[in-house]
Amino acid sequence: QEETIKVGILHSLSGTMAISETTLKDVMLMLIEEQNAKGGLLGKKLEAVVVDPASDWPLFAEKARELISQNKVAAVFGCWTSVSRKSVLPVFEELNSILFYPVQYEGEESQRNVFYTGAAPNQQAIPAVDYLAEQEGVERWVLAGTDYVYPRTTNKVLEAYLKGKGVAAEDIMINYTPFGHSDWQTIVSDIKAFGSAGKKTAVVSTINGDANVPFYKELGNQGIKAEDIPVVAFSVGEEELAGIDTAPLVGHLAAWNYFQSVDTEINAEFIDAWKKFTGNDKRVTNDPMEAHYIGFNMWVKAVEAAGTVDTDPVIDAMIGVSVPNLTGGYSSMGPNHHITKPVLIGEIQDDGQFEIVSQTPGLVLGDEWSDYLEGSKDLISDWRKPMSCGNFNVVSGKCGGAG
Amino acid sequence: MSLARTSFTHIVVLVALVVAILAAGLGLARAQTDLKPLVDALGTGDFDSTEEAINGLAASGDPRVADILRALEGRELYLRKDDQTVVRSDGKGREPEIFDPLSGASLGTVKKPVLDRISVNNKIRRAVQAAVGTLTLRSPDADVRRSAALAVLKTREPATIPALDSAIAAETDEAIRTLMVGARGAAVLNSDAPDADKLTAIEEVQGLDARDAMQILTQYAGAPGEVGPAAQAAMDDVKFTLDAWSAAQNVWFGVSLGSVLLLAAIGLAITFGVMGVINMAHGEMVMIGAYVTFAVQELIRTSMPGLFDYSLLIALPLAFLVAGAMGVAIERGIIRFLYGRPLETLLATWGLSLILQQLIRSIFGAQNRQVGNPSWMSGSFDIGLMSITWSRLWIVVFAICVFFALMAVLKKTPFGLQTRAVTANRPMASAMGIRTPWIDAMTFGLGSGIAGIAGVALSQIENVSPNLGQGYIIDSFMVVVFGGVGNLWGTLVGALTLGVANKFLEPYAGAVLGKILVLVFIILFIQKRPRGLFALKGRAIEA
Amino acid sequence: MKEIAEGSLLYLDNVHRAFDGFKAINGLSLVLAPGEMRAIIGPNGAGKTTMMDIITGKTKPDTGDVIFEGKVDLTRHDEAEIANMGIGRKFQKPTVFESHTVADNLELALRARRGPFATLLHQTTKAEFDRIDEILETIRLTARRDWLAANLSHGQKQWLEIGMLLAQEPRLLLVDEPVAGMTDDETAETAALLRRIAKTQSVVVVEHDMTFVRELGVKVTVLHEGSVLAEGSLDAVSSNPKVIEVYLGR
Amino acid sequence: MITQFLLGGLDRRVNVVLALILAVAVVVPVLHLALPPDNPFHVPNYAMALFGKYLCYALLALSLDLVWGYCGILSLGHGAFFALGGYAMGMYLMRQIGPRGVYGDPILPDFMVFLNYKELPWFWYGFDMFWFAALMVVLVPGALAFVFGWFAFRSRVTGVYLSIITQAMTYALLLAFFRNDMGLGGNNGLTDFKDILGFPVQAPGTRAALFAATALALALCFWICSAVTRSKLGKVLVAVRDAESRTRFIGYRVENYKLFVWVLSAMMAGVAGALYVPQIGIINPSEFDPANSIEAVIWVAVGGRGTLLGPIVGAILVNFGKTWFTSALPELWLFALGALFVVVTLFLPKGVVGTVRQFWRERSERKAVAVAPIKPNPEPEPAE
Amino acid sequence: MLQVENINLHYGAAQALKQVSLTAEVGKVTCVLGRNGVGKTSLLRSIVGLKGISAGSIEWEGQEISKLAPHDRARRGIAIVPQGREIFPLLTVKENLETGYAPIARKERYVPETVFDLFPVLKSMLKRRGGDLSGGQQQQLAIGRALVTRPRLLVLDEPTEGIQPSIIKDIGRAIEFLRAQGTMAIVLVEQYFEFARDLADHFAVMDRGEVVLSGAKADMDEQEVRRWMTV
Ligand SMILES: Nc1ncnc2c1ncn2[C@@H]1O[C@H](COP(=O)(O)OP(=O)(O)OP(=O)(O)O)[C@@H](O)[C@H]1O
Ligand SMILES: Nc1ncnc2c1ncn2[C@@H]1O[C@H](COP(=O)(O)OP(=O)(O)OP(=O)(O)O)[C@@H](O)[C@H]1O
Ligand SMILES: [Mg+2]
Ligand SMILES: [Mg+2]
Repeated sequence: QEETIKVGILHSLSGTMAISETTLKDVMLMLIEEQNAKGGLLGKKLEAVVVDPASDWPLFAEKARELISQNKVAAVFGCWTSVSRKSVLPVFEELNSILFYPVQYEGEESQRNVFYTGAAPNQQAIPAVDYLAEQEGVERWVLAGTDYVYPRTTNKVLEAYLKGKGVAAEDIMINYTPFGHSDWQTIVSDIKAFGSAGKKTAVVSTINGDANVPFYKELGNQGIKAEDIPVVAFSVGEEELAGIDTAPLVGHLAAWNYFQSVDTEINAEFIDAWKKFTGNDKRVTNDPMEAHYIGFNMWVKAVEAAGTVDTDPVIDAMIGVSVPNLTGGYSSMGPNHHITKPVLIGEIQDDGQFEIVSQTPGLVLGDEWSDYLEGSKDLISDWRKPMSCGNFNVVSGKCGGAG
Repeated sequence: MSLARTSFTHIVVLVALVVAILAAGLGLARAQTDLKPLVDALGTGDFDSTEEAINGLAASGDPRVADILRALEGRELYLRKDDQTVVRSDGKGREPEIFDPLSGASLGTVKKPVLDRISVNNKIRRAVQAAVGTLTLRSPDADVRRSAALAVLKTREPATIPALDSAIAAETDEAIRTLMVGARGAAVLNSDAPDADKLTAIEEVQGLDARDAMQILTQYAGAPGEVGPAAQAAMDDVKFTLDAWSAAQNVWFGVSLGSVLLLAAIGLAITFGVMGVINMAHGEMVMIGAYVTFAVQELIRTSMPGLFDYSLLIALPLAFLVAGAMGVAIERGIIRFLYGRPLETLLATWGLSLILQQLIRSIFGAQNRQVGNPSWMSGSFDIGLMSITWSRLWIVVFAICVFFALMAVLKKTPFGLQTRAVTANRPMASAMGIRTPWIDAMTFGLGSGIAGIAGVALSQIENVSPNLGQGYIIDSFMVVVFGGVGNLWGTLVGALTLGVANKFLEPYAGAVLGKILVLVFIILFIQKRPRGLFALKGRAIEA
Repeated sequence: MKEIAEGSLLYLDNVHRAFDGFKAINGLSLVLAPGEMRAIIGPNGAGKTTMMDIITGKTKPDTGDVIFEGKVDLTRHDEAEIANMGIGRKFQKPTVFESHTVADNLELALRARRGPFATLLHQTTKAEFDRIDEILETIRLTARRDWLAANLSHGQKQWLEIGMLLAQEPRLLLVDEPVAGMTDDETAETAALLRRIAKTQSVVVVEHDMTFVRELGVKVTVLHEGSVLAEGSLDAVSSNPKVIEVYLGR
Repeated sequence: MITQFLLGGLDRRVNVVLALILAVAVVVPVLHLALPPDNPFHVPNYAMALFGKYLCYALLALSLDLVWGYCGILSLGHGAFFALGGYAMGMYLMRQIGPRGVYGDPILPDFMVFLNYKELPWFWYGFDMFWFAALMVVLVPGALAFVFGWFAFRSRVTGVYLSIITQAMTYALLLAFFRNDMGLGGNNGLTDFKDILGFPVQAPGTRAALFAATALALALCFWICSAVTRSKLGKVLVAVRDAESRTRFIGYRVENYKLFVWVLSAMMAGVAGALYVPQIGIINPSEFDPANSIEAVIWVAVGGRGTLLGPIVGAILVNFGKTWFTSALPELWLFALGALFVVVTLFLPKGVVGTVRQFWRERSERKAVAVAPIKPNPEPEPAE
Repeated sequence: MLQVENINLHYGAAQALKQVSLTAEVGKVTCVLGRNGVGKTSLLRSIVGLKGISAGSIEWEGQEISKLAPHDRARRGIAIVPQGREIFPLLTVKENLETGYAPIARKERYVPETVFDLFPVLKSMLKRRGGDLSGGQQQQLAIGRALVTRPRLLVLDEPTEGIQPSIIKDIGRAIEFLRAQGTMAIVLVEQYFEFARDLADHFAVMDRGEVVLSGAKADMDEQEVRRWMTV
């Protein structure tokens, strides 16, 4: 039998996260297929090893271990939720392998074995808030999120940021809901009430996953128009919108690093390939898919540069690798294992797509340690030798955090 | 499409007419300014310059402006890159036909890349609506006037006062008139009119609905002179009304949440409450109902779009039949071997629920599916300050209808009697001549079928995904048990109680803590009434 | 009043209990002397079982006194406490522990300390074994010793329940229809057994079988609609026209 | 007295199982540590972690079976005790990180630094000491179980009502632990452990030791359970399961009995959770998820409720199935697992162990009775 | 006519009936006697179908019924008054009676007056739940319920258990009345010997799962029967 290079795919295909993660599994299969069509890697074919961690965090760790030590994969592309990433981290560290993590997250992490291809808060939240303040003249803010770490952190960063810009405490309302919250009547009506204090109000939503559909349905039904109280979301993309009738939601916003509506040649190709691969004309693309696209290409390039799939040389080779992203530029891997991306802000249209209303002029590098948080503002990460440190303290000049 | 088009042009013509009359009536026979540069300015530059151009266009008072602005909002305006002029087009095809936005004359076709759509964001949309609002304040159509007045109210632009004045004078509809007067008041408050005028304005604003009034007044509560205290006093008046309504609103939210819980639980009240099957696949029956709705809508969308408003009515019986048939199959295939071993039904139905979820995932994919609201289920209406969404209202009505229909079946028909007999003592019922297998299958089918129609209703407010059922299974069990197993009234009262309790806790404790408190409440309540709200008492139970 | 209570083993005075307005026990008074055996008869639905429910704490009376040994107010105690005071009961519908063997059913009933830790560390003694054997002999289930109680026939369960009652060695036995479903011979034997027991313990027997009641040869109380209709020897009460009308029939 | 009681739990079958578990406790770690990786008998790192997890689940299932199988209390919230034990251990492990966290704070765990905690919340005190944490591993679940059981059993909440409020309990805890305000790491939970008792958690030696400890704990609990269920108390429990009110009428205070096993079982679940955490490397609120507790119930049902070996077999079997199916049939595994559950209920009504046991019993009975069995009953049995 | 021939019945591995045969004629009362646990109830269960037999045949009105489900047998006019009453506890007395409507034609769906004549107490308790009744009342209800199905074969398992003497007499009269109608075959299991003797046309005495004695009443030696009943 021909020798292959194995690539692990660690995305939930069942359970609550399957809604989001199955697509990522498919896109990985597509990318691998395309790479093989181009002749594989280092003269060998790539082989995808798919497992189902079933939205179950301990199972993620178990499956990661299995992929690395049983299947001997060269790298793993996977995880969505923060906790799933946290649960596999020790495994990747112990067994020294590579994980590509494609989803926007709360930051505050930089690990040698992980490459973060999704957005850090500075690549999504802050530009979005800036846009609303400048373009829409928003003065009053509702920070609504699901009660877990990503929204909590993002809201913390935003709160600090907004207060820094002179927003009064009573003009910020923070609201948390449980996972899978489905009855949004009260909260939407609270938002309505909060928005009727005469100042222009906007909602910054870090509501997660499934809860978005009933939330937007309720918004639509209670007649909250984007012109009155715009909602900007960080977890709502084309895939989520596919489940909603967007006609009443036109004008609500989302901030991402990629939209399907991005008008570039390379994106059009990607979309065509995707539709062909899935055999479904209606399938949409979204930001985490682009993240995998970038991550995978980066890995390919780094492997080619290193001439091997062994972990250590590849990790070293990754830094500085630069590949085209789908928005017409090049994304490159920073020494902190985060990548550079443009930040786009889009408004929902009635066809379920986003119209891009703002784009950062240049690329923004993901900031692993937020500048707006007390404990981390002095930290940086640089995995290049000789520093090789994920939490270097610029004040004390030592690796190993603030203390 | 063509229909919309005619009514659209209809309005536009009328609007133009009205604006002309308005202009004439004011004796401001304005010179026909050249609009072309302003129109072209819509397309050049950033959002700010577009907004400026909109305001310029609105100020011209030209009858054609409303039409052009609507085209802008509808994303039908393009910038022709080669000569930097703005044209109108539907943008369809590779070489769309373009029109002059002012005259409407065709300008032939161009290649798509030459056109650059003028993008619109919320700010632009707002500006357009305000501008169109001012221009359509005297439309003969009352609805148009109402939305125009609302749009103007939002702007609070002093510049709209003259237009409002003349509109108020001509207005015959009392409600719209109050709205316009309020809008005028808001604009006056926002202007640098003398305090005396502003004090009248405060009174005028109070005529608006309390929330709008509050929104406007809060801004002047701190104003210097007499205006501030007057605004403050007015706010205090309004506040009471607001509070009263918000309590009412809360009750409504509670009832509506309760009815969702009721719908989700009611099928379980049969399969679990009456039959004693710990039916973990109940949620999947709900999910199947939702997917039936999806399939029906999909079919309608592709083959007979005209029927879309009837999609739910078509889906209801289908969902009942599909889920019911599924239930019968499950009962015949599995459950019937497990009577007298209730705990094992838990194991088997759990397995089934896994299978059903995966089945749906394999057929329809893991992603959410879009189920639309028919027109009679979308939007909301107001009762006083309470806004009631149609979808919720229909769900409440529907839940209650289902409840009473089921009640009638179980209490008033031989079938109901036999069901209860079979559940109580299967061998004895059989010896009495009751066809137990048939009754079992039908009862389980009925419970499942009802879960299916609950799915139709839930598809209107929830996301239709393979996980839909999982989200409701725990709540459903809580409701049935809280109400008292085997008692349908208990399920009704239990669902409503939990719904209302939840909604009253939520504003104080927040959604998360509120939910925790409701759970703790259930635990404590069961200590007081170990057999649920509507506990059956007496020897009969211990026997 | 109280004086009577003092000398008595069981003392019920003017007890009432209604279920949804239906007066099941309606002014019932009854005094049982220590060491006495009493037969209670009365029509179906007269309240005999309900009376036992009240004595054993299963049902709380609406009003009235229920006093044990002249001092303990039974209405203030729960079933387990009452059982531990020495009141044992056989139910009308036999209830045994179906997944235990016949012997284990008896072992559980044997008089011993009832706390969780006491039972946890309990070691079955020789005396206990013997006692179980003896009871098995009495109830003629020696051959069924290791059968699961679930597999017994109706009548065998009746016997097992009687055996469990014996094992408890209570001071007061409440026996609800012990001979239902027994053959005439067994009935006679049960009567003899109860007479033997009554030498050391007090017994209240509810039964519809007049032959059996006659064999017991004790004072009879007739209950009707929740209160005492007549009291006296069997011959006396069975010639009471009222008793004949409502109970014995012609 | 105690030894006598414990010895009462031993008989041939129990001895065999105990010996087996103890053998696993010794042999597996030895095979892992002593043999070179290319030896066919070498137990790979991956398998060690996996088996360790299975054994923790087995212990959880065993504790659940003690209350459910022997006392008829169907707990749909046992995962809560497991998770609490796990959190207690997790807190110890967090404190052991010391200044090695990403922020390098010597006292505060990372998530606290990051959420701007100024000092350690009071309930974190003491967890830097192993003995304290070890105590808490049993005391916290035990105390919760005691309070919960004290009220519920006294109020005579039984059957599904009890099951559902246990579910409400774990659900409420799930929501509470999700909150970052709880001071226990919110959704991400406790993670990034370094040392346990001074040994690095990821070192093969530690792993082997943890594995052995888990097997030992399982053996010990198995032994205790066996002694409890064979004692007279065990018989009372079964009596309570069959006819609760009848048990009262012969003088047993049912609530005390229930409370006793309930608390005992919660403590065992806590131990399982505590052993689970260092081997998995993370504890987060999803362990409180009602679905997890239901799954534990299912392990017991698959293995055979009311036997002590059953839950162990069931937990290992189902989880092994899960491990295997999720890799072999990642897109279809739910069909396989779901079908497994259905098939077990239909064809092995007493679970795997129960059915095997019944088979043996019937065989010996048949020999004893020596009456040729004739075809099985075509009609359903009357309800018992 | 009911003809039970050589049936065997097992509970698991234990055999409860061995080669049992029994006949019951229309218009006659057949009494089954025997000590505790000899298999009387088991025999009745096998007749109405609550327990399957492992060998032998059961014929009713000329047709083999041993394979039929209980409800199909009920449709052929077989009704049982079970031992232990088996009332539906949560159904009201009225509903308990109405469960008997299932196997009969629509126009017959009413409670025959004889039921209330026999057991007047039921009439006054129609709205009470069956499970709340006293033991004896339940027994009366169980008999009433069986009569609602207008049975042609009535099987009674110790119907006098727990019933007050006057009503036992009434039940005796009722059985006589039913027999006198000549449309019904009656199988009666009794321990109460006098009662059985007064009613029986035929006897069958069982011991350890076997019929040890059977025949018409005239041919029976009371002493012999009693001997089988003693321990
Ligand atoms: N929980 C209850 N709810 C309603 N009625 C009840 C309840 N318990 C008892 N009764 C009624 O109270 C009356 C007395 O019942 P009880 O069981 O004490 O009679 P009994 O004397 O034991 O009769 P039997 O000889 O038939 O056993 C009956 O009419 C019965 O229907
Ligand atoms: N469900 C069962 N499982 C196992 N064995 C049983 C079962 N029911 C009865 N038996 C056994 O079968 C035998 C016959 O029981 P059956 O109930 O027919 O006796 P019976 O003659 O009706 O006795 P009784 O007069 O006590 O009612 C008995 O020995 C009994 O132990
Ligand atoms: Mg009674
Ligand atoms: Mg019998």
